[in-house]
Amino acid sequence: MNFDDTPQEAEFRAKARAFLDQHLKRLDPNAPGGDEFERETKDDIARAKAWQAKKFDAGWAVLTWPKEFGGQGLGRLENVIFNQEEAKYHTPPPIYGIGHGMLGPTIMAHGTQAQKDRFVKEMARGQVIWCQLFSEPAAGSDLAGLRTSAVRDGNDWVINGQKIWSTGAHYCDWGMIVTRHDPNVPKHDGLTYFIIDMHAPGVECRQIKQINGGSGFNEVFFTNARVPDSQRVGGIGEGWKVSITTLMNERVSIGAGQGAGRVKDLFRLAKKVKRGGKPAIQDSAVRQKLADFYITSKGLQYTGYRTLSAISRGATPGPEGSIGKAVGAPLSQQMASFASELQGAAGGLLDANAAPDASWMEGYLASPGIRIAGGTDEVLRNIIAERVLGLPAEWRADKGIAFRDVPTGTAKK
Amino acid sequence: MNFDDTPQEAEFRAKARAFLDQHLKRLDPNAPGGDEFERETKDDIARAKAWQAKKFDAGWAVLTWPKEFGGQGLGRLENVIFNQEEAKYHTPPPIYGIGHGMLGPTIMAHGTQAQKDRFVKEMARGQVIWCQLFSEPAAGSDLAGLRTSAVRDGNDWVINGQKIWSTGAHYCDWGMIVTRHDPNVPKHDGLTYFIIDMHAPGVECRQIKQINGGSGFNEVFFTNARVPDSQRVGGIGEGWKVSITTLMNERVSIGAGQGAGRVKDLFRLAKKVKRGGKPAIQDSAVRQKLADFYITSKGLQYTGYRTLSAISRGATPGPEGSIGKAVGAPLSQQMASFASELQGAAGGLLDANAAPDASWMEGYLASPGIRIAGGTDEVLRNIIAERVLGLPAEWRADKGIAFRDVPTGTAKK
Amino acid sequence: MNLEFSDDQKFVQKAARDYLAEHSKLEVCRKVLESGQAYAPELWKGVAELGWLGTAIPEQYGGAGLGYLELVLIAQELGRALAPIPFASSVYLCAEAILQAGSEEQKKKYLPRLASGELIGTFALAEGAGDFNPSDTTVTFDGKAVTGAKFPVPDGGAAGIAVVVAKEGAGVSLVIVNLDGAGVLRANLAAFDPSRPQAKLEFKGAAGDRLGAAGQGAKIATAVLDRAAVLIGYEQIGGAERALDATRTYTMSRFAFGRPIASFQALKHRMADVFCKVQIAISNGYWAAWALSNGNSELAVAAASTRVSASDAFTLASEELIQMHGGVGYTWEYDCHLFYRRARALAAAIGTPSEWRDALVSRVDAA
Amino acid sequence: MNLEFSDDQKFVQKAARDYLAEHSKLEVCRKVLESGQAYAPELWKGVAELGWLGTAIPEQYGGAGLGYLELVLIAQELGRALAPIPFASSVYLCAEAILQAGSEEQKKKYLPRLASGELIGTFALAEGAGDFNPSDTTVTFDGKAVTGAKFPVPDGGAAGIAVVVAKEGAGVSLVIVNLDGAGVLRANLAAFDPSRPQAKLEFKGAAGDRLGAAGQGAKIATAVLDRAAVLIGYEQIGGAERALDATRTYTMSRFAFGRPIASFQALKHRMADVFCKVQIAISNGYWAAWALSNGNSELAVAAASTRVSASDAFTLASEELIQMHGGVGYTWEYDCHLFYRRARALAAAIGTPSEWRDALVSRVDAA
Repeated sequence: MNFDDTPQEAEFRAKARAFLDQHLKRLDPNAPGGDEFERETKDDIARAKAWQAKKFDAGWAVLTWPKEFGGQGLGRLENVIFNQEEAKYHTPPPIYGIGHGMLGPTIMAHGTQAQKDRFVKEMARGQVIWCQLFSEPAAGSDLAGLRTSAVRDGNDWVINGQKIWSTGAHYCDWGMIVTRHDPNVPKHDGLTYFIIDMHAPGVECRQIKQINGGSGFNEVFFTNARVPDSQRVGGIGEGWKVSITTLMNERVSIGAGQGAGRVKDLFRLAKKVKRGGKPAIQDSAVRQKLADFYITSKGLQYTGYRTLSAISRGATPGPEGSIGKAVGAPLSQQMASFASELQGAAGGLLDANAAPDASWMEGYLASPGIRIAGGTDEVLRNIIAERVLGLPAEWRADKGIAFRDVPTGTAKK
Repeated sequence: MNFDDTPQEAEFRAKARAFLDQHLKRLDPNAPGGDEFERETKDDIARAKAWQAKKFDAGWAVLTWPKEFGGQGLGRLENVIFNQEEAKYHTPPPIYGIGHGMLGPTIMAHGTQAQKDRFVKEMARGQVIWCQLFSEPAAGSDLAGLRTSAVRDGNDWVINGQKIWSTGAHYCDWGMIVTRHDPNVPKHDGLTYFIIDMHAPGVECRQIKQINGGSGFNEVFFTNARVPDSQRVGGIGEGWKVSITTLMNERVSIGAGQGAGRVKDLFRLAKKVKRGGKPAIQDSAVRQKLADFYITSKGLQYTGYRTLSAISRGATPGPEGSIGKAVGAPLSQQMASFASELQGAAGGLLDANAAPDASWMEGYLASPGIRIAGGTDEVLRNIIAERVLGLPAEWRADKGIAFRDVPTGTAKK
Repeated sequence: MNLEFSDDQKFVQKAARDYLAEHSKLEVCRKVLESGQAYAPELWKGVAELGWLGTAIPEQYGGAGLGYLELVLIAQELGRALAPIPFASSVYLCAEAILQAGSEEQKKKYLPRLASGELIGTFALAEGAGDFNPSDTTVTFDGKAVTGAKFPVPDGGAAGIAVVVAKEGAGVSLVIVNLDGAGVLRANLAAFDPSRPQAKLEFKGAAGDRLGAAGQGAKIATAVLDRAAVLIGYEQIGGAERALDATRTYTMSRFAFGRPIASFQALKHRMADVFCKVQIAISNGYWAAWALSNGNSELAVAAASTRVSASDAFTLASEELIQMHGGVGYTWEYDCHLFYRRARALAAAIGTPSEWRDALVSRVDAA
Repeated sequence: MNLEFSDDQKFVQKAARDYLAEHSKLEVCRKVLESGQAYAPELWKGVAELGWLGTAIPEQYGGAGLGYLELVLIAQELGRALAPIPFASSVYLCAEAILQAGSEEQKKKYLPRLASGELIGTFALAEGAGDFNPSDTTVTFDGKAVTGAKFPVPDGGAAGIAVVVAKEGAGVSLVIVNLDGAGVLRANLAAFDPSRPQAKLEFKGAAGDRLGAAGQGAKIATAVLDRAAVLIGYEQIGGAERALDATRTYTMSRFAFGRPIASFQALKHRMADVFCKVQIAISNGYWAAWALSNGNSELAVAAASTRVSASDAFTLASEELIQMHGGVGYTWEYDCHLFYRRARALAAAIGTPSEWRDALVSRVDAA
């Protein structure tokens, strides 16, 4: 049991910092972090690509990937150490999480050699960007209920339908999409997975405006978009199996991602604003809340580290990764709500000049998305209940029947 | 809109108080209430019977019942006013709630004229006491899953099986029991309801010791106990319909019963114990909790009054009555838990001489029972969701199949 | 005891609901939110013509001379409709302050114009962040002129007059300031709920007309805020009821795994919890409305109970509204965020729930 | 970074679990609870012979000279078994106090007998209700004798010695008192969890042997309580894990409406919430165990985090254990209440979670 770096880890951390110091400006540790809007300008994207190229060329990109695919063959631990250090600097917006965290590993696991050679190393250097095309208007938590169709036509597949919640699709070059090639079999059996060119004819992106004004997500429409069979990932009808790989990796990245959150900023705010004439941090009720937020955040951070520690010793990432988001997402809303109330009447503002820290109100507007995107609170609780605690699965109205016969309620509407 | 008594109500309240002053000793309003153990001694029962007879003879018993059945034909409002006043005096333990609140009304609604004449007025005067025989070890929240059998034999029915959670059965003279006369039809259709003599051969009570040391509940075993068909309430197979009448009345009495709880005592305790060197009531965190408890308690009290007010204007008691218990039961546990923690190390005691107010720790031991008895938190939320909000019912594995074929998991055990 | 509104009062509510269902659809709220308008002028004109603004103002001051039991029900419907108008600022706060403390002359001067809607009023209390105690004010009144800054001030951009909490000598007084007069600078602030705008008011020797006796400002302000807490509480209750109703409707029509998601027990139980919270708020609201309408001394406690329970109910209902909608609930296009914004805005107005909880304990303890 | 216990440490835990599964079945806890015994003597003898009492005591004082990473895992198993023995009082509190502050002579005199189990020790801190700050003590020590009353004192009936927090002149000192000596009156108190008895100790000039320097008592007490918070936290974690496991097992086998009740989503989600709370506690526990085992300064914060999260987890898990059992969970016959009692007893020991929350904020702020 050791929470500190081993000598090797410390050395690696120092090397990473040396590299980062060369290229980036350090953040002011006392400046509040704040939730960023998902608003990537063309310029942001260009800067992100430039930084990724620098990292790649210097051997600091996709550290956990095998060398043959442009990685460094390092463990998740080193990767986390590098991310911890990089987070202390001003960087361009992170736009590679999905490609490097989820899609690349999926191709490495299920792709053909040709696909690996063609796509993975290119993805690593990040001069082309990838998005995920999974959710649909009628298939959110029930992902396998998706309807976007793929019909075989010679050496191609013809894609029709609509995807939604595709992060960054509007600036992406490639996407990975799950489709339904056969509605006449039970829903999990009729799915097939492809790599698709986002610039191909018949592919159209429309950004979705979020309640916080951001628009990082897209609707993507497919109208007779053609994909060569050579871009099929996994066998026909194996789409669900391949998707699970993608999603498991999502869970790991998110699981590790959440954690300590913004508790420091909250303490800072509690010193700045007054309650009952004194700094709020001296108020007993405020202190009880601060303590709970601190303890839960620390607990999540170290829960993530425990998973990491196990993985770095060869364990395979399990459903425990869900805890980070199951607890962290609602926590982010509770903290933002509390921090807004701490600001009194100013908690009803989004005005950085009039409120002590408007980023909390921005955060309160952003937090509902955190509780929904990438697995809702409800889905994560189901995963913990069924896959960790082994409780019986929910009764299924759609089990063992042809997808086309699954009740949709559309008649009712 | 008027929260005060009308002149008529005020006059009635004064009359009630006058009567009570004659016969009872007033409670000290500043003495903490505390949760009573369900421990009715023979002597308690005798005193309760004597007091009930006094009330009956003076015209203050079962106020809402029709005069023909020994009541006064008054409204629920007057009844509540009398109960409010009676609660300010030292009284014997209340042992008539089930008979007068639930069973009497059931006989009045579904009984034969002969049954009404024979039983109801006698019940009103309270020299014989009645209990309810519904729940079974394998039929709690799923009451209709009960197995106690009733087999026709000439003019009698022969009862075999076990009931549980029968309040006061060990000192009761009569009981009302739901039985299964036919396991070959769907579960709700095979039930029949009887009045049974608790002193009859083949009826045996065993008190259940609760975690708080009390033992107000009983297991009741039936071994070839005979009930004449003349004591059947409602038709053969109408047992469920009749039971619903009983349970609806339960909900009303409980719904109105919960409410303001012990908030006053909690404020008193918060003045007595210290937090951070000052009386706890001056501690900001304590104050936030006190306020929430006060507000919820008041809200419950007035929610009960709203129902009452509607009923007194002719509305029929609806499922809204469930709110009182759905919120009040967990609230009682939260308050007891908080009050125990307020007492610091002494909160780990049940010692009235060493703790400022041990009744809160007694209450913490009693509160789990409140959350379970007479409808669990879960059942009440289902009722509100389905019967008030009209949300779809839970999928049913036992629907439309013969009771004997309903999965029980016993194979699994 | 009678815990019901009269048929006449229910009729007023029904009429209000019907009118708003037609003239204050959510598009109206959305339009103000997206356009940066100060409020919806047609709607304001409409409710003025219906006499709602003067519901509780005596007839001799141009009001309808109805009572607070009517006004709370109108408030509940305005809340249900998320009406984007300065009703709370002008009616619950400004007009109430003048009714409570105004001289005959002030009542004659202001109330008719507030009742007709030609004049919009507000109440300038807060001075930046944290909780705020009137006696901490840094704004000063020298008997003639007001100096200092107030923010955020609800509807401070649209209002023609503001009742300002200011130091006068050692004490605190309320002062009526003409916001269109000299020495007043206004700046709009970015509001969490742009359909209910907020502004910063800077007074540089602006002419002031004292409201009530000198040094009585804190006392009067407390009385005004208690009354506003009940009325705003009913707006929150109306908003919470509608949010729950919208959650119910959506989850019954949205299918996943071949079932309406409303059939999943976890969602059912949470909707039941929201329902209970709303009912608790309504019951406290009845109590407070009764105390308000007949000047009962229980108002102090009942108002605080309503303020807290209604804030909590609307906050929870609006959070669950988005959560149970899933992804679409997080889109600008869907209306969920209108409720989420309004819930936060109303909870931040006239003192936070935490402050009211603290006050409630003092009041119960004193009672 | 390595957030795992070593194989040797895991072996110690496995051995402890196996031993307790056989020798500390719940009947053993129930027997003490129902009989009014002070503790289970055979079990005490057993764990003493296995050397658990001296796990973290150096060999020269008769201990096993293992470390705190071993001791926390033993604590977790004792908590899982609801072991009815004065382990916490004697090992986490009394022995730790002497290890931290004792003179060589005191260590030689007491630690071997505490390690062998022939002597049971405890820590006398509380003086009645409310939170308790050592410097508020009304018990006095004049350099020779101790006077005043302490209650509740865990295992005060069974203990042979107590480390007493007392005023000495202007300051606070710790004093070792022989409870079998003259001038000590003991009275058993009715405990919420009779399997962990509580007593009142009255000192009437009882002979005292100062532990640590005069006036350093508060400082030493804080250090001792931090260490005990970690160890008791692991007992709470063990209890919470078992309560959740028992909830899971029962709800899978109990059928209603033709389904195991564990298939009802409301229960599933609540069990998931309990699981998350337990994991949060475990993760904080790892942090604190590491800090404790290598004397890291983060212990102050980590101990408070563990104390609060482990108390919350066990409380919730034991409440849900009863609730999801339904009626039978409320019977004396079923074992649910053993967990419910232990959870409350441990949350009430060594300062309430609220006090620790408050302390945590000061410590984080100072860090």
